[in-house]
Amino acid sequence: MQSDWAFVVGNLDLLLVGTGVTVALTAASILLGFLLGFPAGAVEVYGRGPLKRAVETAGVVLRGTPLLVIIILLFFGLSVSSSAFVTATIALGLRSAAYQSQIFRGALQSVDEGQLEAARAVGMGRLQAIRSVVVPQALRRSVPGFQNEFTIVLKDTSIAIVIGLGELLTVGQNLYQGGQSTAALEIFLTVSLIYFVLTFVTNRSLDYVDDHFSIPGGERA
Amino acid sequence: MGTPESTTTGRTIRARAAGLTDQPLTLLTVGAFWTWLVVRWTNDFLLDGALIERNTSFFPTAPFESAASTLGGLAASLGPVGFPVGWVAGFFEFLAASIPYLPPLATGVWATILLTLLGIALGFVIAVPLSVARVYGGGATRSVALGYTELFRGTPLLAQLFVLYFATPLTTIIRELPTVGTGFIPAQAFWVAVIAFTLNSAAYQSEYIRSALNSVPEGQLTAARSIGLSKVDGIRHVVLPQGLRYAIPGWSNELVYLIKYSSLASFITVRELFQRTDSIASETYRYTELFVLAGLLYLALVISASLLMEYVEDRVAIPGLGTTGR
Amino acid sequence: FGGGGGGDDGTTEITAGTAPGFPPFEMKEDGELVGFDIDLLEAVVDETDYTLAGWEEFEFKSLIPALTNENIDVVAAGMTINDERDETIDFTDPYYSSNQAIVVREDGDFSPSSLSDLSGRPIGAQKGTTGESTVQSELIEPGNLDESNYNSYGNYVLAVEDLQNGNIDAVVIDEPVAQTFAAQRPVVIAFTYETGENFGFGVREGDDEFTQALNDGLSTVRDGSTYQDLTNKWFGQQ
Amino acid sequence: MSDPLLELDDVYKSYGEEQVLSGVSFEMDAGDVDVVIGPSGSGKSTMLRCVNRLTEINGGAIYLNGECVTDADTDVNELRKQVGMVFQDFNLFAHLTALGNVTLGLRKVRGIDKAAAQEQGYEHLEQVGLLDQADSYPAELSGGQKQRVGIARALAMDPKLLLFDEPTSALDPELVGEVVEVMRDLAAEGITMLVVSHEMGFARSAASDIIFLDDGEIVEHGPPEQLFENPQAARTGEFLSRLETTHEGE
Amino acid sequence: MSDPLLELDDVYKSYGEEQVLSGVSFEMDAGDVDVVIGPSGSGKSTMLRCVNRLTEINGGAIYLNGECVTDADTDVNELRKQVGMVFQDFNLFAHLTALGNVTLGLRKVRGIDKAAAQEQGYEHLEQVGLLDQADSYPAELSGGQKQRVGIARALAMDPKLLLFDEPTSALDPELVGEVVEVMRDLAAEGITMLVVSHEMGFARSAASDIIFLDDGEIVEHGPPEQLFENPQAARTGEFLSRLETTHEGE
Ligand SMILES: Nc1ncnc2c1ncn2[C@@H]1O[C@H](COP(=O)(O)OP(=O)(O)OP(=O)(O)O)[C@@H](O)[C@H]1O
Ligand SMILES: Nc1ncnc2c1ncn2[C@@H]1O[C@H](COP(=O)(O)OP(=O)(O)OP(=O)(O)O)[C@@H](O)[C@H]1O
Ligand SMILES: [Mg+2]
Ligand SMILES: [Mg+2]
Repeated sequence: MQSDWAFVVGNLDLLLVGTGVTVALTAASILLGFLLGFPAGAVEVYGRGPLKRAVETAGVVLRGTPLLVIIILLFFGLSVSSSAFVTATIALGLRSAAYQSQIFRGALQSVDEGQLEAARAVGMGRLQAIRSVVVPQALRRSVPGFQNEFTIVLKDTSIAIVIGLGELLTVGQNLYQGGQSTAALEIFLTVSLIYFVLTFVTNRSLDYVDDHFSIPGGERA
Repeated sequence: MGTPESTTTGRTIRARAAGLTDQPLTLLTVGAFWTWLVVRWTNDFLLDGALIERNTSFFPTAPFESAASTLGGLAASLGPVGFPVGWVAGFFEFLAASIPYLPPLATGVWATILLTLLGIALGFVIAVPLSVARVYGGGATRSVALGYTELFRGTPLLAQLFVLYFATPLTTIIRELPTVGTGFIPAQAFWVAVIAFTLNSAAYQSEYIRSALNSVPEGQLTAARSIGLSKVDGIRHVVLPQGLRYAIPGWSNELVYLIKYSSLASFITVRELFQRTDSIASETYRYTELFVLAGLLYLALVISASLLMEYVEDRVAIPGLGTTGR
Repeated sequence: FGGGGGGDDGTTEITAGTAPGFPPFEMKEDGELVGFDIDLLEAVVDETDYTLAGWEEFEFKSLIPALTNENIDVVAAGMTINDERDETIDFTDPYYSSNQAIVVREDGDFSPSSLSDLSGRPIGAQKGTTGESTVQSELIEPGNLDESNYNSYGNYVLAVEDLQNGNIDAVVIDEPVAQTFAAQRPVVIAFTYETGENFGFGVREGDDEFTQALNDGLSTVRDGSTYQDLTNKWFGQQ
Repeated sequence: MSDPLLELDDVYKSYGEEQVLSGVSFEMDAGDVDVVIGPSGSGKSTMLRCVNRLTEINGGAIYLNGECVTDADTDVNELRKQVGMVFQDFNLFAHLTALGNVTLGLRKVRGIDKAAAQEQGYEHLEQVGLLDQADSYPAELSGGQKQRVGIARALAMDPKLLLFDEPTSALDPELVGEVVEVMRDLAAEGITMLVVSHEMGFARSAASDIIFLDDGEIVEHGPPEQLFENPQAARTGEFLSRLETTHEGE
Repeated sequence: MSDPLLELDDVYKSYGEEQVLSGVSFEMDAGDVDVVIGPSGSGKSTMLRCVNRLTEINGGAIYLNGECVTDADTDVNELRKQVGMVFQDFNLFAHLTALGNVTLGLRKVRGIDKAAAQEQGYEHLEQVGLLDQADSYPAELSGGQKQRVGIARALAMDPKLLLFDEPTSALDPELVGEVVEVMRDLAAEGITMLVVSHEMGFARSAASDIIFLDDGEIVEHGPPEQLFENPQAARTGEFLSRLETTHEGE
């Protein structure tokens, strides 16, 4: 036991490198997911016709397909990029976009219709009304859903090993699979702790941001 | 956090997939899928291979192979304009290649379904008190519930599986229980996975239910108390029946997630759909066909779950309550 | 750029792929990729006109897709030459012969001496390895072992862990790997099963020039002292 | 002389720093209908909520039938069976039909079996003229109908005292009539009611007493004729005249 | 003779099968204050919404200042700058302060720079007596204050015509007075208003004309004295008497 923990501590630098990859991959994927997911959510609420249907269908397919299949198809099938990091970002980002679109769709829909109507009544165009009145309110309401999504993406980054990207969990597994040590349990606990700290710190920070931007006297944030 | 709007946020995959379920073709496909599964399971598990030998597909491959080669020839003879025919030929080729793998995958689907259903159902049993504790509990119960949720959401499911399977005596205990690992009752690894999914899913489900409970107007409990119901009874007879209905959409998402995350159980040797696919693929190297096939089976399960939840939602719908609104 | 190996001019760079976690063939030590395969391939490539640009790590099962997809040009991962794999990719000449070892608990009362003794016992192997194929072809297919008694693991370490926990009674793994474990853990090799299986480097189908170059390099290395040195280094002290 | 049905004795109530009720005392006999009026924030709702202990008081005491209900060891659920409450925004149980709303308390609180509870439920729905809507869900009812279900729900527990908190202010002008009518009928049947309301029509025709609450104190308390025609306190007259300007029908 | 400011000419409107407006025609001159009354569901809100094209009509035409506003090629945003609307349930922008609510239109629609917009914003808040609350968010305002912000928001766009849809029915009785006061002031300033409301006090004292709408048709249309004292149609008298019973102050 003693030496197993010592082994983990001795390899902490490696785990931290893996953590770096995990954090970078999560950040890039969440960002890509936001850049695609937010407009997609808006299209699902306010769009019509073929565009809306296309977005909805893409969403169902992306959400219904296991991430593993998406990532393998993108890397080995379509070969979108020779970089595993880029491919993993695209795969995680696309799938996250599909989920984020639903978070934002829900948030946009939860803004009272009267808000849009009142904005139109002062003479704003539809797009402008959505942008200046509905979106600022919806973004505040999407924080809880966004926290969930962040948690999920963070942990799903470990799937990137199928295309050779060694992030936190893989680095951890490599440690005990190297035959140097039997510290499998200790490694798993340490890796879990790192994930936990990442989740906890991020979600509390988001809570803080949420509080900071909450509307005085408004709904429970 | 967890205001009414996160309930609406929850209306996601299921609601969207419902768009697909309007189409009769989808219903037909799902119907065929389930007929095949049930016949397959009956044959393999109950009739001991009486209809057809285990591991032998119901469908012959020859017709598909010949269709594929005929169409392939046709596509070649059509030259550059033959590509649509070429696609069709490719499709038949895929079918011909997939058919032999269907029987073992059906067995994998059984484990996947069992794992998902047990995980979600048992998780629900824990999630309800957990969410009630979060919303109505005192300081201590609230912190315990919060700690539980953060712990199981903040650490990887893989690590939870690992710890339960390799680092606790669970397997030793479970494998001594009668009937475990005989017939269609899976072995200990499966039950450890059920425990892990239950504990993990309870954390996620409790969040969905919590935000639904929050969206029940406070006046409802006040009114319940004003006719003399105790707090617990008020929650039980007034708040929960409404909150759980609000929770259905978000909760359905969790069901869909669980179907897909059940594949992680392969890590501790559970022979569910993904494990079967993976092990056949590593033997035959037909990765593409097998993963596409598994993807389709997962999609069929997800759509079935959507249909089921849609039905449930309709059955328990009450005018003016919850999701039938905008 | 990792792909497109086997070019015409003599200095083409190639990328090798492996799957660490298979000691002593390939594993990570202090974050470094090390092992018999690693040293050997580097020695072999040194003898050719190619240069090794670097190593990519994959899951074992992703190696063949990565090779055919040109993410890598050669696989050095203790990969057994067999007919199924040969349909998809090509192999160099064998560079190592390994038999399967059947590993059991040191203090257990189960000490099989042949494959038929394994009937009715829960056993394990690593997914996608020769151990698994052996279990499939020698035990399950002839009906000597019920499929539900066979557990497939993502990695040997987990299989051995589960052996120690008592969930399985035996693990079928490559002999050198088994020796590593027997030295470290309370497990012993009950007997070895002669498969006569051979490890080869995997290369893309039709990449004949490159395959030839590797084969030439391999025989040069075997003829010199390098091969023996490496064997001593990685298998010697056990 | 018999005890009053309800007695508030120097009741104090504050929320944190804010003093909401400052020594409120009055009595009601069985069969009385008292109407509470007063500006927004004066503590009317708080006073009602103190009576059935939806909030706890900080000083003084409240007696129902001579028993102190504000003792810490009074069984609040027992108390609430005797004191029915009708809410401004109805608060009907959204997942239950009109009948379900009325019978829930009978079944879960009184433990009456389903059939008997339904029978009683129908009676109370009839009393408020809603037999036809027994199987409708709250969302399918108009505001006036919802409020009448709320009244039936309170009546079903056979309370000694009914509390109404602005039972008509969430209703369209046209629907107010419906509910006022039902309340007049209840008054005529001799049911004891404490009503927060600014429906002057109802107050004039049905109230035994009017209580004018301002800033947590009872400024004036007396029969409607006296209070409306001849208010004693300047503040009362001022408040009444402000109410009139906005509702100045014929 | 000069054109009327607003003219509805035989306007028809249906939702699917349901005919909501069946040939509504009337005119308003600049400076007029017309009050629309009528039972729930009679089409009052729908009529207002047709005027600023929050819904499209199915037949007839609406003219503002002699220009047809119901042509498909009329710029609706242009039209809405000229027609302000005050909503029953306020619909204030929840994420903006009172001042932000008033200035958003000025900045985004009129393109006025921030400082100038704020200056104008303060003026309009002063007009409704809310200068002190300029930095409060909607959730921090009372109902009456919210409604006054709604009015200031509409006024800020300097509209030719103000539409009010039951601007007081979501308010407490006492708060009604505040809002009615503001509307009376606007009427006195000569602002043209079309108001759906059952505030009889306001209708009597400020309306040029009363329009009684029933079942999508104008049953009666005339000055308040005539309509209240001497209604022509039986339906009007009946409706008015029903309104009175529930609001029978002195
Ligand atoms: N739960 C609470 N926490 C803190 N303050 C409260 C609470 N409930 C009421 N108050 C305060 O107590 C005072 C009296 O409130 P109450 O609701 O009793 O007034 P009211 O007379 O019913 O007014 P209205 O006519 O507007 O309903 C108000 O100033 C209010 O802000
Ligand atoms: N968007 C809509 N779709 C379908 N029907 C509608 C819609 N809006 C209103 N209606 C119907 O049109 C009719 C007139 O509604 P409207 O809101 O104009 O009535 P109103 O006179 O304003 O009533 P109230 O006094 O209750 O506000 C009603 O029968 C209503 O159900
Ligand atoms: Mg009140
Ligand atoms: Mg209306």
